[in-house]
Amino acid sequence: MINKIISINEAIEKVQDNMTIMVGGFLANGSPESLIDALVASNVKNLTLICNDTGFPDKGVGKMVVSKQFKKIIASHVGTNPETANQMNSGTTEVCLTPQGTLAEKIRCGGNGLGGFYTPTGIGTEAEEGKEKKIINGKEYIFEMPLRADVALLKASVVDKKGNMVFNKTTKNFNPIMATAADLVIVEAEKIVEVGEINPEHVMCSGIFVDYIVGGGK
Amino acid sequence: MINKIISINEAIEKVQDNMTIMVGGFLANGSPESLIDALVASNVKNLTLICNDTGFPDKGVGKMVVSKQFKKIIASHVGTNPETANQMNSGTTEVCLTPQGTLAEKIRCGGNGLGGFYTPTGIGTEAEEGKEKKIINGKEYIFEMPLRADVALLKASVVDKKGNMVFNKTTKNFNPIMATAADLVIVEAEKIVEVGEINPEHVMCSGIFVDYIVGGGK
Amino acid sequence: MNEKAVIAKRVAQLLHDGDVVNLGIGLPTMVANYIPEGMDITFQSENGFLGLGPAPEQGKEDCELVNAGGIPSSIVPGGMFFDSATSFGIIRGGHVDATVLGAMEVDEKGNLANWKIPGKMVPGMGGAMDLVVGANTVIIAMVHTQKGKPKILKQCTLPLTAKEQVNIIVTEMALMRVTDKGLVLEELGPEATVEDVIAATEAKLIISPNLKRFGLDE
Amino acid sequence: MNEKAVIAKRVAQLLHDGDVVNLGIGLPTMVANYIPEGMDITFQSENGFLGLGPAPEQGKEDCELVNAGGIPSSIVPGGMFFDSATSFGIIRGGHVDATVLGAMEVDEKGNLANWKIPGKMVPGMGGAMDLVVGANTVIIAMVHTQKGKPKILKQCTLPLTAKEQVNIIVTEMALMRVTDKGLVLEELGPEATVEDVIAATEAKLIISPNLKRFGLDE
Repeated sequence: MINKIISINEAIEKVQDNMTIMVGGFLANGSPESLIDALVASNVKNLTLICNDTGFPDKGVGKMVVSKQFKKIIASHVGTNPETANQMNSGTTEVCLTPQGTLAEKIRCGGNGLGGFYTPTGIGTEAEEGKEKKIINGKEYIFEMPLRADVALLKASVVDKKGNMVFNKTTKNFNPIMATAADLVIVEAEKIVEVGEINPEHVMCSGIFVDYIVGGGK
Repeated sequence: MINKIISINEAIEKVQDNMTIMVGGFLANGSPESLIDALVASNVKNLTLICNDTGFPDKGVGKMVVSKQFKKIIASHVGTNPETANQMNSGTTEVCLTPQGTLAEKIRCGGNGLGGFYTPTGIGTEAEEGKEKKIINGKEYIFEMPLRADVALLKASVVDKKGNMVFNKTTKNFNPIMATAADLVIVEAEKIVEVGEINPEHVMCSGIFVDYIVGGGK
Repeated sequence: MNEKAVIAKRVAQLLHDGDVVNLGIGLPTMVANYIPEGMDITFQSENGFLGLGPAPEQGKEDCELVNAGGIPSSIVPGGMFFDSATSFGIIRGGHVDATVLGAMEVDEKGNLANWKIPGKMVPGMGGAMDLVVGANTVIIAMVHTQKGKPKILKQCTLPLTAKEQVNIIVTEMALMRVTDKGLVLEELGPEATVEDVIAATEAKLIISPNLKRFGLDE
Repeated sequence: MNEKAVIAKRVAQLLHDGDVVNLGIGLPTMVANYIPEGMDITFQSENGFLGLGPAPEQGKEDCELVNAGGIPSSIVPGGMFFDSATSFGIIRGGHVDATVLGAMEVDEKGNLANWKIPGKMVPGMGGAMDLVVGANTVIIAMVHTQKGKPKILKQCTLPLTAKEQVNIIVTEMALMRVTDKGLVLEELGPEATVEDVIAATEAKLIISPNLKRFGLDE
């Protein structure tokens, strides 16, 4: 069996300048805080972030916003982190706001080999600007494209050595869909267990998506 | 709490002539055999079936094929039931063959409020005939529309009184996606338990999709 | 009863036994406190669960069980957790019976603006655009005016959250329904007169022939 | 070794440690018996699980744990179950490294026909169209000829399963690779000569300068 467990330093070396990263979590709930802390301590910069939101200045990916590591942010909500608004207003960071359901579906689309989808969300709003529209069965829809990243950084509660994941309660959110949609997937595990310790009926996301596992998740 | 439990006779009365029904199962594994038996015994006819396959002459929806209850069948595979081929060849039943992944995604699409999606599956084959195509990021895709039914007939291993479902092993297949894509959803339960008996982390499909529960599943 | 309690109680009365409901942050969350005895409502939290329960006792918070505002929460028996794509599939797919949200502006056509004040505040739409398009009934719950200025307008001036999706507006002064003919004043709050409501509303109001007062003691 | 065992063993050697592999019904399932010692392969079964294991002992079959052919199966430690939309998301999303299928016809451009003989047999494509488009490497494993007639053609005559998706063809006589320049004969089976292969093949074969014999004892 291939050993997927690496150190946190080995993990963050996979994230390089100008890459696009996806980070799991919803208002930092279910975010890989140890990986984020290590990235803040690193010099990596000019990243594009795909995340539900930009967390808080002291929690989740918000810490990387404060340390100015993103040139572009694709998120559904940035209101809990004033630093994101500062960088957006000063023009140092490009912020693309996307409806939450559309963001989740774009990521699933990218991970599932689909070319795009039509959603009714955002019709008649700024969210439709510049996008193709189509009337299907008498109703108007917006065409949305798949979204993928170079690296996905996830957090799971229990991970077996093959990378099979269990997420505790509301920490699931974007983690399992991002697992499918990046060229390289790194999961921060709160607890690493042997293969077979997780009941196959209770695995929430397969280890086939996971390239590397980092222990010591908080 | 609304009582969702009804008798099998009450359940099959919801299925009326000319309706479109979805039936869970994959080669009859995870199919609601009791509901199917009751429908065979009923006089309902001219139904449109949406199912992965047509099972076997003596197992799964195949029994309803034998009793000539379908005017149209949408499935990915009918090779295990010679009666389907007979009816297709004699022109008494229209059979629309759809790639399995496309069928699953069309049902999910119908249940998730999306207007359609683009898949690469079937490009250059009969599956693309009559369908819009689009080149996205240099690759060719087929446009597929959502699929919904009047009634979905599902099978679950454990169901609580709100309709929350657990599917044993490979009986999951099309059941949880069909739960989202019909106007009326009836689940045949092998075992009915009280609300709260299923750990919320282990519920596989929510009871909010379920209108009626029938006991006595095999 | 203070004005927010009046609004929350009247909104709660609009729900039906068995409904699935999503409550926005702020005033709408108060609706949960006024669900009539014996009515079974399932609350959906778009960050990933069904069965949102009351806030936990102080000291018993679980930081991995939070609502869409990131606030520690609880799950009731019969609930379940899911990822963000599933969560918005539920919302967009019409499986949420009602969503209750606040508004910066709402107009007589049912347009809603609650996510952006250009040049001033751009928090992002989060899940609001999906919720307003996806939920079967969209209820706006808010104080009637903002610092004495009307929020119920002939036409929204701020960027829209959704076009023509609002069904009912409930304030401390009135219950209004968006219809093909315009905005109908159906009920008056405990202390308001028709003249008060007209004076506090920019939108043209059609006075219902069956105009009555909130029945908060029912 | 009989000819089917020769094919299965040579195909097994094409796989890589850590691969996710889907094996079609029939001859391809035999590949699982020849995985080299120490190589960790995860088998995907499109009816809804990862970690397909060997057939259970007689009398220990679980009718709710079957493979995509409906045959009682087993799950190995580290596996998991999922619904059909997830299953084909895995397949279409490029998360299956290799798929091994049989063919009625395959041609020098990599076209494949294995789902329909018009007017004679129309079983349906099942999951084959998705598998062939989605898997990173498509391996055809089949006996070289059908009753002495070539199955490896200049151009398929039957309705296609997929256009230009086949990468490697393994028969008891040869291993051939589909390239931009045409079909390259890279290896000979234990008993075949180049002349034998050419005589049994309608497609034009490019003989590799590095032509060698199957190394089945490695």
